[in-house]
Amino acid sequence: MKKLWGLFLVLAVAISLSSEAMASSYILIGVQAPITGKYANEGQGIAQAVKLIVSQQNAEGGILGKKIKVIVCDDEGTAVQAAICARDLVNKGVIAVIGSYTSTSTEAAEATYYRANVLQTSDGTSDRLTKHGYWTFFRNSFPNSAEAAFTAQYLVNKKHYKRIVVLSDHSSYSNGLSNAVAKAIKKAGGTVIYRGRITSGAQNFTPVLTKIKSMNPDVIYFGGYYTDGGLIRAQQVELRIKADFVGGDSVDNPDFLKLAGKSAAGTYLINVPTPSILPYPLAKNFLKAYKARYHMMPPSIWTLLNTDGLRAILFAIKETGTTNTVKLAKYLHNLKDFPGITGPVTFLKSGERTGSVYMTYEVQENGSKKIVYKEK
Amino acid sequence: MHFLEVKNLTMRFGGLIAIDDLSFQIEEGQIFGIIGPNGAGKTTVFNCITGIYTPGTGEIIWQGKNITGKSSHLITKSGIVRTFQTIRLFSHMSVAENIMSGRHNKSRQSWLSGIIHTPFYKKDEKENWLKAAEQIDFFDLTDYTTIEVGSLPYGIQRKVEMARALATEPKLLILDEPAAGLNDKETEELSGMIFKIRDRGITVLLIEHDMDLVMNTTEELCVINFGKKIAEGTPESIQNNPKVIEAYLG
Amino acid sequence: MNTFFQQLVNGLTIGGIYALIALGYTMVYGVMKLINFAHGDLVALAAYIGLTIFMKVGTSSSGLSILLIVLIGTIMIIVFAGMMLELIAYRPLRNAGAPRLSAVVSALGASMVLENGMMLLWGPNLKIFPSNILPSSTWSIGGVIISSAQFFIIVSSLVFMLLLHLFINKTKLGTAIRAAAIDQEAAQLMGINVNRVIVTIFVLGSGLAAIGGIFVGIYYREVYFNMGWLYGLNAFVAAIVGGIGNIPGAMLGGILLGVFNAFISGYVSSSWSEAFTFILLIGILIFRPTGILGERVAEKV
Amino acid sequence: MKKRTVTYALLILSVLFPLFSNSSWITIGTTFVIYSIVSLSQDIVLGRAGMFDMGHAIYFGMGAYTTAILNSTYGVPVLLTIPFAVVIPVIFAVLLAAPIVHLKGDYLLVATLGFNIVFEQALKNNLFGITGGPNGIFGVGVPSIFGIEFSSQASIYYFSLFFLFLTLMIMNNLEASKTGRALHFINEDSLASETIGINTRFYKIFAFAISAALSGLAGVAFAVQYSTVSPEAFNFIQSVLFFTIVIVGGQSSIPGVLIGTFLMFVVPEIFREFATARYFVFGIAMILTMILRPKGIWPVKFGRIPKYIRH
Repeated sequence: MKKLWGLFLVLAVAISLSSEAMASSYILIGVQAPITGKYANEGQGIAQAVKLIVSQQNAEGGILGKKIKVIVCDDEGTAVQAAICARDLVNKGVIAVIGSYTSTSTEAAEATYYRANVLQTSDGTSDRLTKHGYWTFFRNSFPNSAEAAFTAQYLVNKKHYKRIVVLSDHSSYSNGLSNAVAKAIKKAGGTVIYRGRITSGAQNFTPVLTKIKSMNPDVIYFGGYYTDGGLIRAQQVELRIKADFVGGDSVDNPDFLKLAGKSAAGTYLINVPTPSILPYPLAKNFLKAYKARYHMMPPSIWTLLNTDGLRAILFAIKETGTTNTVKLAKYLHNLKDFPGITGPVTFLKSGERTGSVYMTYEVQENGSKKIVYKEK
Repeated sequence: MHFLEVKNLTMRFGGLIAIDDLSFQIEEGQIFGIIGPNGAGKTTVFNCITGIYTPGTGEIIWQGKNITGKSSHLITKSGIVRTFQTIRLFSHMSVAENIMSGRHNKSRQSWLSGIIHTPFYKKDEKENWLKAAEQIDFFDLTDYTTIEVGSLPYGIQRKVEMARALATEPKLLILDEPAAGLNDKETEELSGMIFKIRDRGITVLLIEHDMDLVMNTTEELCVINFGKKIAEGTPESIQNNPKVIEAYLG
Repeated sequence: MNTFFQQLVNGLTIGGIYALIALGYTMVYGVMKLINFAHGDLVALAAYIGLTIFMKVGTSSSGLSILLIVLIGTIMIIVFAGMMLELIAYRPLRNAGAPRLSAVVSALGASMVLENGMMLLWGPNLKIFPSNILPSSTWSIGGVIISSAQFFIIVSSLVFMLLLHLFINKTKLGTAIRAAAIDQEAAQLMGINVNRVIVTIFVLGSGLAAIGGIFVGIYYREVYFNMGWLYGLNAFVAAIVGGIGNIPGAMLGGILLGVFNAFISGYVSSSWSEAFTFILLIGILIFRPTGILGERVAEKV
Repeated sequence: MKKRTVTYALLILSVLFPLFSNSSWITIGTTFVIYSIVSLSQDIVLGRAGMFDMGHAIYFGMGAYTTAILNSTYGVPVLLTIPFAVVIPVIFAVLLAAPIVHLKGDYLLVATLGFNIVFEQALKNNLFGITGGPNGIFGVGVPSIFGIEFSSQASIYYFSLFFLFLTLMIMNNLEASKTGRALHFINEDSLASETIGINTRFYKIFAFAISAALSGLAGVAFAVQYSTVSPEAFNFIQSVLFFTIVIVGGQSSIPGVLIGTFLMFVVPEIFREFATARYFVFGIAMILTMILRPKGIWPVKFGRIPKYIRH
């Protein structure tokens, strides 16, 4: 028995040390995105956009004399699957990864890419993403703290709400955003009278709303998803809670209007601009090409933000003439005002992108949205 | 001091009194019988002695120690073991494994042997399997050693259950209607077996319906009806007791 | 005090729905000693079917008559689905005398099939019920708000429960169900066709699940493929709290659980409300495994 | 003899597997190995002792979280977290099982399922501020000895395989011991076991404890393999899967449980294109298996009796 264990150990160590080496005639770019599951349309949008940009680049003869190849891995929007994807993409030899869509899956994969010297760019908004000190990570969107600061500014200084309720679900995005909002409100001198959490998908929110009613709030801020936001708004009106309703970026979805029905009118939604109102010519061209190839519009602004992440990386490869990720990261950390689809791209040392553009919409009686407040 | 003493035992289920102030004593080496019409509370007495039920009032004194309300497995460990009226074997397992189950308390390997096998484990394991094999021989079950018990005829299953009980090396063996479901030949074999068991120094307590078996094997009899003792004595004296005749006929 | 009564109304609404669903669990468990894990998925299926029917007929006629058409159509389809479930996933096992565990796994398999079948059929994204099935009026009674949908759900849950109660206690088939629940074999010996009893309880249970599903649809308005577990688990807990196998117990359990949930979320913590539900469940299992209305049955040795 | 040859061949194959597989396949192999350990440990409680435990993901999760918290938050080397990742699930198994092991069948199932839901909610609510809330914990390291980091997929495969071999050895030892037999007896007839002198309560809790220890080991491997732990990886749906694997594969049957794990975790990887339909198909397969083979795909054969008492 002991001999067998010994043999096992010797073999195990020997085989694992004879590690694999791979060489490819392609430059490999990974996409880690939720192709199936709850966020499937967002994930598919990211994969399609990346393939579009890469085929445009390959049509121009590739980059550094090599063609680019895209490898897509479906992380289903879950942390565990994301970690599997990360390992898999690293093993296949990608130099950079676009994704993922959710902060959770992005963060779950970050350490693996960092250890393997693989660049990663994601639209995840959780502040923690850039707090690990990984030189491999670049955020192509803006952090929750930016949205939170804007939200607090709007709630406290513009609307002068005195009694603010902040609600979220338990997901890392929602919880993180709402914590940041609550913090920013306090910083701006406002009062959060209640900070509550609901279970996403529970459908019945009347108990917590009844509790909120007894506190007489001026406004209910919900930093979660539209699926719950719509029901919370509908049940709020049904319970005759007179407070205003303000939703975070993930409440801004056509289905929110359907779920809230008539109650949707008069709600405020805070988000970055939708793709169709981006003022840049680059954006118009990209949307045209995307529509021509896939016969649909990108599902959301997040697709375009990720596209900008990819474009910045390709630009860095061209400028530096290398695929050495350490050198590429160094270049990207000093990138300033690179012309992007979603506006100028500038990265800080931490991998953070600067220059956010948030705005507040008000939902009208007819279901349309009107911009009522904009970041200066 | 008596070998086993049941003192003023009372057991109720809701409003129903199953045993009512019952007392009797068993001496070492006896073959003691309890009889009574259906529903007289016989099995309930056994369930109280073996710790399956905790009696309402009364005491059960076993070799001078009060064992009332103790857990079944502790009572078994102290030397009382039983069989069931409706045979309760481990029906998907082989005859040998069933009998081996009786060795549980005598086997001295600890729960750690479930994880690591030590030299002591090996010695202990072998000793106990051989002891189980002795019971297989004693009950003449060698043809069935590896056969799944549930697939065997009723008569054989009865024997396996007794073998399993004896494998625990009890001082007192309690048999709950051991002849139920057996044919005449098997019943005859059974009564021979009961004597053989007694000759090994084991006291036997049995409940039985089969009057022939009871009258032929037991030395002392206790008759109960509606949970009460109505008579006690040698089989001969019981047979002529008018109260008993009334209980059975009326 | 208003808050208290408001929470009571909130709890009664969801509790009524739980009770309707719990009845299906408890009847199946009573007769078959089987946790029908697929029961919750029938609720979700009912919501999808109801929505589909509504979309087909929605524009042609007025409020209440549409609701009636949707309700009857859905009940018929779900009852059929329930009977198929019994016929395909449970009856072959019963006939073969398979161990209890096999039936549990078969039930889990049926749940997976239903859930993922709905996902393949209607897609992974949520579907939304139109908001105008019931008039969206609300009444305020001494400061406690009750909406027409809530009123409708509470009242009709009670009506359907009363109907079931009458059926079980006053009809011959109902008596057969009660007999089979006490002792299936004895019932069989007394000439009761147990298969027929089982089909009947699946018809009744699925019908009530269909009603529950429609209520979820018109009140909460969003439907997604795996919401069956949400309602199924809560209803199942309700059945145990009331005493599994006990029909009045399931009604009481459903309503109590709804109210319990509302008070926990309202007064203690909405983040922990699910945990409280299951701590209650475990407490009941440890200290009174037969539930509030169940009776203790001694094991025969 | 033949059975033994096949067993050794499979063991050798599992050791040499990384030599002829690419890293994606080694990843799948590692997943299989880790989930096999959990399923086998679930089998001790469910298959052997016959207790309907539908909350087994708790112990798996506790092992994984223990390693993740100690390594990622407090910087303890992975190898040193192993004893904690074994002992903590064992302590909880004893505490949670003690009040409920007397419950019968479905009641136990529901109670354990309830525990699992409470466990998941505790993780999500960031209990004691150490579980990382809904995110879970990221950035778990890899095992290292004398400063050498074993970070390749093959070495993590061997790390997990070592635990699997340990599990198989323990299950083998358990089977041929007083303890293991006691579990079978309790499964067959708890009351009869009690009356022949088995302390059923002790052995029921023991079954939970030992299987929690093995699940804890699997949890360590999980944390290392995915470098991440999060609540949804240990929710009750996972427990339902482990439960199903044991029953579909065959209770108390090591090959059966391994086949069940293979069907649930490896086959879907092969048919990734049909990912959306995979649970649909698996559900149908579950019903069919139960109808056609109610005792599972590879049912156990009892009768492990030493040769010296066969005549």
